[in-house]
Amino acid sequence: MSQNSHPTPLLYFVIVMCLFVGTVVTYKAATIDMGIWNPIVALAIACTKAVLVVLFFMHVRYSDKLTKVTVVAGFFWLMILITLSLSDYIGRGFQVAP
Amino acid sequence: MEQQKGASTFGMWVFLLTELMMFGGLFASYLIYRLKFYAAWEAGSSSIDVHWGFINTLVLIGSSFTMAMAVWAAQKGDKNKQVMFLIGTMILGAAFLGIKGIEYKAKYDECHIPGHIIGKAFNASGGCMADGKVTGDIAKEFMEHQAEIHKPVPEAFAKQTADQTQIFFSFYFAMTGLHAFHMVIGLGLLGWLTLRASRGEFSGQYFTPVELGGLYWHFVDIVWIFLFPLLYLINRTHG
Amino acid sequence: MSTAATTVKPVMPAKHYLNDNYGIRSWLLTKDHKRIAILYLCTITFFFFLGGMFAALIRLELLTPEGDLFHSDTYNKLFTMHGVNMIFFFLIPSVPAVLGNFILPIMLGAKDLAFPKINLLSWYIFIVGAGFGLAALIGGGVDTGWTFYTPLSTGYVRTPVIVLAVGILIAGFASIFTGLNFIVTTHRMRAPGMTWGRLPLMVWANYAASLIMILGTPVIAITLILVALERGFHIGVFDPKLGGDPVLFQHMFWFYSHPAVYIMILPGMGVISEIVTCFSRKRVFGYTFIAFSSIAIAVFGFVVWAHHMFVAGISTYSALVFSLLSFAVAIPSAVKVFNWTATMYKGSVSLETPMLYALAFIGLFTIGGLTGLFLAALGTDIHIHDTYFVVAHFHYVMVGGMVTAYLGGIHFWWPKMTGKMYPEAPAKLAALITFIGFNLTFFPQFILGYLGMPRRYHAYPPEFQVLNVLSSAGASVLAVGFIMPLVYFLWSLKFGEAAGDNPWDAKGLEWQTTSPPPTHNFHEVPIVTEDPYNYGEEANVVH
Amino acid sequence: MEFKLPLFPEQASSVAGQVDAFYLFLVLLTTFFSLLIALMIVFFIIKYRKRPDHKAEQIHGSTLLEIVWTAIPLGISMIIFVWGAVLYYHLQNPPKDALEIYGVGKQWMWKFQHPGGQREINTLHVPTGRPVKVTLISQDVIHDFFVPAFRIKTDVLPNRYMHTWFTPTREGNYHLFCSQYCGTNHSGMIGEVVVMKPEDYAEWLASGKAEGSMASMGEKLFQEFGCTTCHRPDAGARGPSLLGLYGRPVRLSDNRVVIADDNYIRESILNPNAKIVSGFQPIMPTFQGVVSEEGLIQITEYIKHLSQQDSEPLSNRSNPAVLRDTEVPTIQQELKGRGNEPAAPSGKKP
Repeated sequence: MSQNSHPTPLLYFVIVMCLFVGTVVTYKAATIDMGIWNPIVALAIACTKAVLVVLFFMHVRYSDKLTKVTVVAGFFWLMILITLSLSDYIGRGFQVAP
Repeated sequence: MEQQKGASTFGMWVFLLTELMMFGGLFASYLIYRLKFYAAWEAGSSSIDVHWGFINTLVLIGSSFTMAMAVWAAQKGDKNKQVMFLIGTMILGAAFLGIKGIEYKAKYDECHIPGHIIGKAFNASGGCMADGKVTGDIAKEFMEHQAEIHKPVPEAFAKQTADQTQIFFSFYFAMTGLHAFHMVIGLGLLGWLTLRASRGEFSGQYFTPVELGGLYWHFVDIVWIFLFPLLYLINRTHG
Repeated sequence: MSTAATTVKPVMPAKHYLNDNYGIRSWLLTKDHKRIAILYLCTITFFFFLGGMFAALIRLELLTPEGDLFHSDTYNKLFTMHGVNMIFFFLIPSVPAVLGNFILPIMLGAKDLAFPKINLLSWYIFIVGAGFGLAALIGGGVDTGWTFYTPLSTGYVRTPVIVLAVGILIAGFASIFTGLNFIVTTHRMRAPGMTWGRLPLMVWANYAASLIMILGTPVIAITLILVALERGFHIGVFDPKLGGDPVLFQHMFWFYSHPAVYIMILPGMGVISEIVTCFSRKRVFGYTFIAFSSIAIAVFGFVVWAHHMFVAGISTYSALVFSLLSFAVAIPSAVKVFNWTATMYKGSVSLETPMLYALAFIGLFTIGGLTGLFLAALGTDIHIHDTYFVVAHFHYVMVGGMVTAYLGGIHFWWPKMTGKMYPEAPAKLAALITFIGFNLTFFPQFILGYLGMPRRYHAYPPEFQVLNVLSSAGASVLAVGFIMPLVYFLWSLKFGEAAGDNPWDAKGLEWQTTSPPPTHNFHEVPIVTEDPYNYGEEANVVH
Repeated sequence: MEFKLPLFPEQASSVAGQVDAFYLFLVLLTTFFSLLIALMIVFFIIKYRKRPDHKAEQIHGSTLLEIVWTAIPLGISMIIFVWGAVLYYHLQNPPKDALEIYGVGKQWMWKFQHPGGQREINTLHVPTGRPVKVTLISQDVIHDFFVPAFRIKTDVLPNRYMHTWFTPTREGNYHLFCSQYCGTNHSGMIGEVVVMKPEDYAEWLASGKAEGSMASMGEKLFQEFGCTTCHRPDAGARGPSLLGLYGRPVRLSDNRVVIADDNYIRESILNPNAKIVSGFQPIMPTFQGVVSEEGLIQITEYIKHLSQQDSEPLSNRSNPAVLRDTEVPTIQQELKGRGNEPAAPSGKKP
């Protein structure tokens, strides 16, 4: 990563403001009854915030391909763990009684 | 030197992958149980003070900002700003842990610590005595809450749900505890970085340790960004 | 270069990593990956023989059906401590932390691993973890089985489970740091000209295993923390009485512990690729396919864990998915076996000791791998799950595969590590004894398993006795085969002949430096200009 | 020491032959490939042994060969997968007319109870020629019910019913093993399955001292715990009627549909409000710690009995919760339905 491509304090400030707004929005969204959508909205906002942190605060946007692949690999493996173990529990609900 | 720096940064990323999977094990178990014991999750989550969690989220995001600025200052070779931002990050980090402590203390007073840790047994239905008054009766709160929003539930159901919040609290403490443990380590790292920075060890050419500390700190921040909605905001629609 | 080495009697180099400096401090504070490898070698050799001793006692008990030698509690502790010692304190660090640590940086043309201090730290962490393991042993031993299934481990047994769990947790971090070091080193520390397509297959295999170490180990770490908390403080996580689900523990446990068998076997496969090419004097057959099959095994290895749980109460749907995926992981293993065999085709094969071990590996791993199909297939798994069939399959892969590869690797690189040659005749004999003893020990267990003898049985119905006696007899032969190398390796340190830089006339950067190598591995940074396994460059190359 | 060297366990159930056939197929496959590799290795060692006049011929590889030896194992393993999956599916789904026996595992013994109420410990009597479904639960740790002669096995979990089934075909006494490690006396947790002619079995049942059938014991408990006060088959009942409930789909208050099987009934007794039947209030108290595992089994058996007695359960209008088979939504419909309406009490999603 070369120096000139690093983000500026202004950009950091914009990001942190986005994160603050995101936090407030999550908090407010949780008080509105959206049924099944509540956790989805909450997680979607959390993911967006996390992506902002990863891309800018952690400089992944300005990093080489290897770092990007590493980050993606991490989330890929996390998803393997979560989806495959969760699928067993959800799958038990699909079982047809004899 | 360039190769070594690249190696360190990449090494940190690989380490963060490990950390991610460590939290991942907890997240996966958390999600499975959340499906299974939704009512208990709701009741347990509602008994935590969401305001502290909200403030803590802002505090930690703020600390991530100061950390990013510290890396920026290090890169610029500005020693004073760098030390200032590092200290700012430490103060915010310490504030986070302090607030976490207040929350833990409240849970301790309410007998919401699962199992038999530190002398008090878990008790979520019927409440427990603290300072001469009964607190932490999740069963009662749950009944009132349900009566308000859906339909009344019988005491037996509320009691059972309250008992099941023990699993929720196991995860609450395991997840926030592991996170807080990372924060403590992070604070130690920051202290060390501040010391080195004040000695003027970092420059625009060499600031890898600050950068690595930053990566670690941001990762801890990301974990909290997920913990906040998952633990505090399960059902706040009528709180 | 090789002609000179064979005609002139080789001598030890004047200065190398072993005589660079002396004293206990120079070893305990070393940052030299080669010395750390030697430290690991000593440590895990201790645990290998400790675990082997437990195995011997187990086989002794099973000579008679009545279970009259030990109390059942003692027997349960024996197989638990055998499993824990062998898996966490021997197999997982064996090839990566010993052979990989020693050879990987040299193969890459680097002067050390990327983070030498972390490498040393990893050994110390391992020692602390192993210390906890020994403490649990001295504190009476643990009787949960190495799988720590809840709620037995959290609420029922009265042995120091927490101490052992903490030991494994700590040792896990040692393996994480080794993996981290390997990955970064492979990416960042390659010598000029060492492209990915020129990496020795040993590096590919260790790289793949490292992926599993860093991605899988943390999950078992957190799972063991939860088990320890649940046991220590009665918090509800897996305990059915508190609403928890013991099957969830199994998911989290096997998420690591299944890929963990690939941590154990993959580096072994790397060793075999090196040995087979060297003693066939030939390029490896299908380099790309062997390299990528390692990565494929590492990735697929993560999505098959629930095949340990087909009868444990997972949904039918999950069972089908995991069975299908389990077959997927069999394919890259098969590809490797075919490629190794094809490598010998039209080669110039000689049977030095490392090659004997490598050939034994291919044969035994084939049997071990194919019997894995019985367990991945749902219909047969129901019958043979948790029987001696599983025990036999596992040992065919882990002992017949991994330990054999490890021994082969040690023989292969012993001249490089010590500068001394081991005596060839007793080594060949030991390889033969190991092969015979191994098959005698574990083949009867396949039959026992299909007959229905459950694993972890202290006493058994008398009709199983004949096969058990055969197995115990084999174990005593196997023990001889394992003790012999210990003796002649120690002997060779003092009396062995100087090996010379390249006693096998092998390719690869590690053979271009002296034996033993200097502290910084190379006197000057090597520049790589040719493919790996460029044997017989003078011969006509068929594409 | 008796010198016997059997290679196969006895075949005493209808599936034993099928499993053995599959096993033999795998054995032949394994033998073939192991020998193939071994012979190739031996052949290469001899043919291409190192000799002064012989030089290795350098070959890089062959993509065609790689494809061949990727595709062939892949094809073979898919055959194995399908064969194994079909067998598994068969073993997972007991026939409806099976004789139902309940078992409880505890450290370190097996307790069984027959529908007629006869109990036995570490021995299980079953008749030939009839499918037998064994429903199992553990009182403490995980056990495993394993009868090698029947080629069946299932883990026995502490928190939910597991079942397995078999059709015994040959009389005799067979081993019953616990094959999931369960503590100190794991290897002592063994028993015997006695397979008898149906008439002998009937005689054995008759000779057994039972205080009453399981269902009648369950009925007694049902009265004792006052379940009948709410679970009545009339319109004003506070609890859903249990007539004709067993094995049928039930619509819950959050619009999910579940099958009223053993685990559902068990959960509804111990954790009554986990699944509230549509149209009813969550008012039932828990019976956690009040009813023993055996008691739960007996009550379940009684509820099952209720469905068998009532020939036309679905015409019972006071029982709106039980759906007809045609009313059961498919998974797709269900998922669609869940997305459209806000599920009560709130989105049950992670």
